Amino acid sequence: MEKPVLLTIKGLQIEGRSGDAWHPIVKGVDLTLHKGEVLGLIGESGAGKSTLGLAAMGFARDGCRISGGTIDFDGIDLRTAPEAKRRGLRGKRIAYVAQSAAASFNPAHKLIDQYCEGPVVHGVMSREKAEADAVELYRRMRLPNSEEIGFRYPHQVSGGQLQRAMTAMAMACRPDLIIFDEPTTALDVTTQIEVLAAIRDIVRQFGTAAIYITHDLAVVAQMADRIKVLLRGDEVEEADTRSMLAAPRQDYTRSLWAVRSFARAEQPPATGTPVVSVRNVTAAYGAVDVLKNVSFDIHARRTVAVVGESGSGKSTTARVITGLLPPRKGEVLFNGKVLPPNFKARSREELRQCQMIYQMADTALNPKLRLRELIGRPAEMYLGLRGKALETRIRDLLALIELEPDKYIDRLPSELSGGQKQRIGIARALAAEPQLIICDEVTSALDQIVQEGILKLLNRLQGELNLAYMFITHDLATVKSIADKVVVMQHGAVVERGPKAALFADPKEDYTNLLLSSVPEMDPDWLNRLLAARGGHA
Amino acid sequence: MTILLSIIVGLGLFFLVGFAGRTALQAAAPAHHKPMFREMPLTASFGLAVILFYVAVAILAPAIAPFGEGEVLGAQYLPWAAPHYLGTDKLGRDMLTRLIYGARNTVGIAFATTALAFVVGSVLGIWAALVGGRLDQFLSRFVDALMAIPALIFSLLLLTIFGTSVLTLILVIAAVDATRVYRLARSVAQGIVVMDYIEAARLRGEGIWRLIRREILPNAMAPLVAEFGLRFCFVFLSISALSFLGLGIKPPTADWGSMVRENATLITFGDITPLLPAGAIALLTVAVNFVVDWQLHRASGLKE
Amino acid sequence: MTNTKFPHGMTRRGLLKSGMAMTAAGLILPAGMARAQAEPKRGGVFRIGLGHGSTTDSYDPGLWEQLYVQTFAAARVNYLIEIAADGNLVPELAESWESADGMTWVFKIREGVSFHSGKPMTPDDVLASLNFHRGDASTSAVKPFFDPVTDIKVDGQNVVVTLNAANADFPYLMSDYHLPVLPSAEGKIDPNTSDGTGGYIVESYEPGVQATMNRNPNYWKADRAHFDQIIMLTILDPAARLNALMTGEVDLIDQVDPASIALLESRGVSKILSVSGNAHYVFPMDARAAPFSDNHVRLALKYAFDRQELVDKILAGHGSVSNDNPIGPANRYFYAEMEAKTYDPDKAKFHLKEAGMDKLEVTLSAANAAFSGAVDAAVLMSEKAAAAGITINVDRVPDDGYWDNVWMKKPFAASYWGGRPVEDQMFTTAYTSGAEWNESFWSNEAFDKLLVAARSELDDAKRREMYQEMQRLVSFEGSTIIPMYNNYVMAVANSVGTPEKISANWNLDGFRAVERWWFS
Amino acid sequence: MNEIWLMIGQRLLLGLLTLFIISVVIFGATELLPGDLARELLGQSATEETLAALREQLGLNDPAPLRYWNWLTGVLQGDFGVSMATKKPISELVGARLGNTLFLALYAAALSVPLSLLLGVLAALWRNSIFDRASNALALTAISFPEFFVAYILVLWLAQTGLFPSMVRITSATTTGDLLYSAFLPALTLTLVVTAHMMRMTRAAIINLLASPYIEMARLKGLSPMRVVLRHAVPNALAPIINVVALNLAYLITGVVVVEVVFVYPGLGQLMIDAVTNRDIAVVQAIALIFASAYVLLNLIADVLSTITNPRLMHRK
Repeated sequence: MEKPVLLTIKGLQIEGRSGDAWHPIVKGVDLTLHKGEVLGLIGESGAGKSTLGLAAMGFARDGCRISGGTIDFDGIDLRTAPEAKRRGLRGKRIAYVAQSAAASFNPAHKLIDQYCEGPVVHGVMSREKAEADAVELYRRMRLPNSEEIGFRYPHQVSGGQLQRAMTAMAMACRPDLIIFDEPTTALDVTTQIEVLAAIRDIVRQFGTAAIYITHDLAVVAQMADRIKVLLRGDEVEEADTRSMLAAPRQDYTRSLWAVRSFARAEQPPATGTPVVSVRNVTAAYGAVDVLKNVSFDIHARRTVAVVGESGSGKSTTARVITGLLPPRKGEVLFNGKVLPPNFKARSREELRQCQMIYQMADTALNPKLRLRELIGRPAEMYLGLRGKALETRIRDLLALIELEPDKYIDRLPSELSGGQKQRIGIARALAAEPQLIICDEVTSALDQIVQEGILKLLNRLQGELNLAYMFITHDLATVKSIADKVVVMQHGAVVERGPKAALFADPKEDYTNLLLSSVPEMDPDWLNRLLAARGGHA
Repeated sequence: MTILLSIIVGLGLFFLVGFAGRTALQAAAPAHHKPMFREMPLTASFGLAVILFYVAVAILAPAIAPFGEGEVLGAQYLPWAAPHYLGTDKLGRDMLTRLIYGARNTVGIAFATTALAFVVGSVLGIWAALVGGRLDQFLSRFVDALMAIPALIFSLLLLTIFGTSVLTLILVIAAVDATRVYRLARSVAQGIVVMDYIEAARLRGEGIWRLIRREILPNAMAPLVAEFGLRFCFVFLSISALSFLGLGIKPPTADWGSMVRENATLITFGDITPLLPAGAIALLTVAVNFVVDWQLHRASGLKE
Repeated sequence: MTNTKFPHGMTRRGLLKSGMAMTAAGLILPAGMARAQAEPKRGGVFRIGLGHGSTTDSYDPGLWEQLYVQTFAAARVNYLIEIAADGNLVPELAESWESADGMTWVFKIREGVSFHSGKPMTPDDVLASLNFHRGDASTSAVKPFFDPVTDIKVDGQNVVVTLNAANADFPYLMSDYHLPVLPSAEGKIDPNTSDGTGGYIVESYEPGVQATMNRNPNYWKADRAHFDQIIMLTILDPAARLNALMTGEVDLIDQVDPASIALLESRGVSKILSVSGNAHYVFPMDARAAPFSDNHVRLALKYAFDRQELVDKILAGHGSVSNDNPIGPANRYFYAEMEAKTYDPDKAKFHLKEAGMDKLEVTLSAANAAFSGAVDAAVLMSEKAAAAGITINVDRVPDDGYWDNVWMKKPFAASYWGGRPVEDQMFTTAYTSGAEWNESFWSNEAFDKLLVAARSELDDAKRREMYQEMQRLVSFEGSTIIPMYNNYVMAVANSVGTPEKISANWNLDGFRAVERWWFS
Repeated sequence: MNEIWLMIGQRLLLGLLTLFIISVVIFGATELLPGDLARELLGQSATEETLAALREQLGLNDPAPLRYWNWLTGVLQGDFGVSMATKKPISELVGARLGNTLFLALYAAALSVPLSLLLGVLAALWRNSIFDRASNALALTAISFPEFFVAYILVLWLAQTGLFPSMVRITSATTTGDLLYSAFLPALTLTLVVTAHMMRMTRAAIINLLASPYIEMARLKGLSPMRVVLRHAVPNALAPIINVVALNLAYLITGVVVVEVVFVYPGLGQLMIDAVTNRDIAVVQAIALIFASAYVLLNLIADVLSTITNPRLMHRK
């Protein structure tokens, strides 16, 4: 039985402005959503999914405009309706849950004040009633201390809880439609499960229709009734979830399904002096120990993945190795020699040997420098290259990271895509000709297909240049692809370590097990099974 | 009625100059800059046109001024009539000539002063933010102390001690201004030094000077430029306020700040002569800030 | 802004406050311009806005030095002798004075005069008031006056002053504004008292801001002090003073900016009082060193600028051309017929050639602290001198510290002298060899001899001849450029009445506007 | 809360350090000025003998470090000394003037702060509109005229027409009402001078936040633009706004010499110029310290307010 149609979008076109030119972001997409139905919108960055999601509210971000098509929400044409009318719908009949709850809650107001604002402004209920309602919804969202959590400020609440509070807030006026814009992307895997379960339950309880936007196929598989795949503003295909997963019709969809094909061949155990040896390191920020007795080795031509959730101390370990945070106890050896704990005391040669690639290429590359200088500077500084030799080296490096030198050498970072920026980060590290490269979540900010390319590139370079990698990540798929050895960290300590295959096959520690089992799988029933296995909900 | 009329005329001129400026700039700009000028708002093209006009006047002053800078030509306070199109000042010098030379002297001095204040203030401010610790504490306390002394009184003390040549004037105003720039530069740089690329540069073993010059300064330019626009104009006001206290630029050098002061009493009688140099300052202030606002807008737009 | 050196002495004061005030003396109307006035009328609140006054002003008569405190004093206190509007000495607290030999002076003190406190004024008060300025420990500015005084004593109702040498002009000294009669106790005055025998009693005083005084009901002068109340305000900014007068906040302002005189007059809300005196602006050149040691160089400079232009532009006509003559038209022996110097580049060139040069470059230091418009005057001179092959570089120096750092330190600078009624004083103070304030360091033997001789010459005609010769010497051989005499320019509300003759001795009717003027 | 007290304590100590530096700088600068108090008091008529007597009496013959030390120990015991020129206690000399200065500063602040916040918020709300551009251009024009010139123009328009007095006279009989009337023009002049800066900063601070996700969230909740700006942007823009307001208030206290002169307003600025002129170091020092304290305190208050209005600093996790 077909439920009544709630939202119909036809031939929607949205344009964005760059300078004084308008270029298309969404190029004529159709969409139909029935009451109580959850539609998954999936695609890589730049696919136009968020823009499309906002258009369903009759909203276009600053610098964007809806240039064609119709948006019909329950008989109201959102394109032609006056702004006041659209405003009356937003928050009341159509609500929005943003990607980062931490950024989307106003830091200046308490959660419950922000909760009550919508119902009160829209005249749905009184302030008192809204407060009582908030507590009820918080409880249903399985927020701890649901009675008082609303009286906290956003910064006093953890990310997973905020995301649930935001979903509760979206529910405040019992809308007909909620737009979820990547609601779990910023969360750790173990937290993500709780939030996914809570969202799914409440949407079902109230029979709310939803558009669930994400780039993560495994997640959308758990949430959506139907899936629509977008690519650069165009629809690729749409089908119900199970048939889409079982038999994608388009090549592009299939390529999305197949991203995890790359896996690094098993390597024999490394021997000899490790390139870097972390020995019993304990480090502290102020009086609080954030690393407790951490030890591990990394050999040449080997990749050690350091895995853990946020706050586990993986990045701190990198800071100890680079000398940014001198340890309180313990030491770092490089090729068997003790390194000075503070980088300021290290020689230029010692600095050169250990290079770092950062998670956010946006903040890791000086936005005002051209690639020539970004990549050339380490070569100039460490290797003394000048003039022609330097130019040749920069071009070689660009070629090495598969960017066309003539086209890119004089560009600014802002003129590159995310994946290209990350490649520049790699080239900058390579320019120093180091022995060790620390990769700090280098693929987390990238689309899956781009991730794939980066991982392959890193793998190839390791073989060619005899590099040791320390790979910091929270993404176990990445670990599976590239690691030789895995170090699992929690609360500043090493929980478990071992060769990749052994550790994945037979985790010894509970935490490792929890971590591994929390990674969503491309099976619509995975979440149900997991929750059942864990005994009820998370 | 007069006010209404002058507003209408003013607006008309504004659009005229804006359009003409934009068209001319577009025509003159090198090919890859053309788009920048095409999308330029009217305010910015107006500002740019005015600034270019001032610069042209400043450079060509000896060629276009009808008389010599300090030349005494006749009776004082002659009315607006040929050959003295804007009349004469209290010594019988041609007002138009003084205004034209004033552009050269005032804009030159203001630019030198502001540039100096910015070089010193921003380098020290960024340095303090970068190094932190005791150096930061020391510099910041010292600057705080200097800022707590009223600028006018502080300038007065310094000028009385060191004399009032143009050089000391530039140095003193720059020193006072540099404290303000320092504070801004420091707070902007504090936001930048936590970026990964600064960490990367430090880990690379870059020296302080390179960090300041290549890594931080280019990224701190937007707010600094905005401040530059205002500070640049405040220099005229400082000179004017100092001439109120009997210091300032030495005669017979023409300078708008001092010219406002010299003729200020006349405004009491509704004579608009003092409005000429004051208006010249105001027009430049507005023009500079229009351009600065536009540049800021562009900078923030590109970031998104 | 003024500051005496000697009685009726030069007035000066270096400081930024003069810059703030943008002082401008000037003059439009001839002295004592005839004005049909009704008889003085009693009553009204007379509000005065002056471009002088500082928070450091005090009641201490030894430190009085500018128009505000001088006028404030004239309202509160009396002196032994008053200088009348016509320049003659008239009795005030001294009923009469006499001397047989010019060395012993007997002042008969008026009886029946009381201080504001009710205490009768006695010769002992006079003695203590004079003694305050005598002696090593005295901090009085006029201490040097009393150097020749060997003794002061009370003799009945008389006060007897003994000098170490004859001085026929001694009574002039006793009219000096530093020498009020103040109440004494045990032979000493309290220098910080507001008490006096004058026409007004101080109600409140905030130095540098305002003073309020009410009429002394027991004032001993029946025909003076016509106002019920006087309010004196310090208004340093010239535009603010003008505004205060035009908006009716005050009834009298001093130092009207010459540029505004005509505009102010056209408003018709007030009238300009312009009093010509002997005050003059000067540019002394250091005669000790080259190039000014050569009189031809000095003459070249004297012919190289346009005096009338300075009078027109710096004084807006409120003054008159001076022929490098410190003796003014109000003086008895003024040499009006002296060959006038006009702007004559050729003559200047001729004198340069005589000095063996074909061009000259000098630096003229000026600040408006020297006199209002000094910098502009220097600029005008510089402009005109160019035609004579003379380059005058105008060095505008800070007002603050001008009299300490520039005056008598730089070889060519701006300066100012108040007028004085007695030729001898002018010459003695600033033109005799080695005099402390001989600002040009000029030394001329003939001049020095003449000056001494003239002092004892009794034949008026001969004396006139001698003083005129001295004026010629200063003018044509002296080392001081004196381009103009400046008027005292005041503006008053139309309702203010003044006597027909306004004193040219000092500003504000010899400071006595407060007791001589009235509301008509 | 304890953290705030700790911060206040720390900042007060730093403030004392600042005051100390200032006293040294000012003392040094006044020492370097040509001339001295004795000469200024006596004027040019002074002979060396009289000067010597006066210098001895004033204690000017001691070496400079000793005089500074004497002054400092006096201040540390709460004794700011007497004005060397007038022999009056400095507290008495400065007291009334300080009151006047604070009155004018508060008056101008009461006019300018609400005005500039209002204009700033409206300009941010209607950004790039005619209103925005016009208020921006007007504000820039207002600040590009010298203060005294603004004052003269206001006098021409508002005083010569008889609406307001052209100067301020404060006597013991002056009531607050009188003062509000007679000090209107100086307060208005100052308002014109400081409003532009505060307005521009308010606008910038708000616009800076408008790209934040929580602002988009607020808009997506269906809130009106006014409510979005007032309730969601302004509370988060408070820190920079408070700081710029504090900076301008400090200016209103310390930087108004010119306005004082033009309107004959007996404030501290004029007193300080007089004291500098007369080399009355004790008075210069006292006023410099008052100005500096005002500056330090206002900055401190701004920081405390910024902290209090920022829940992240007020309510720790």
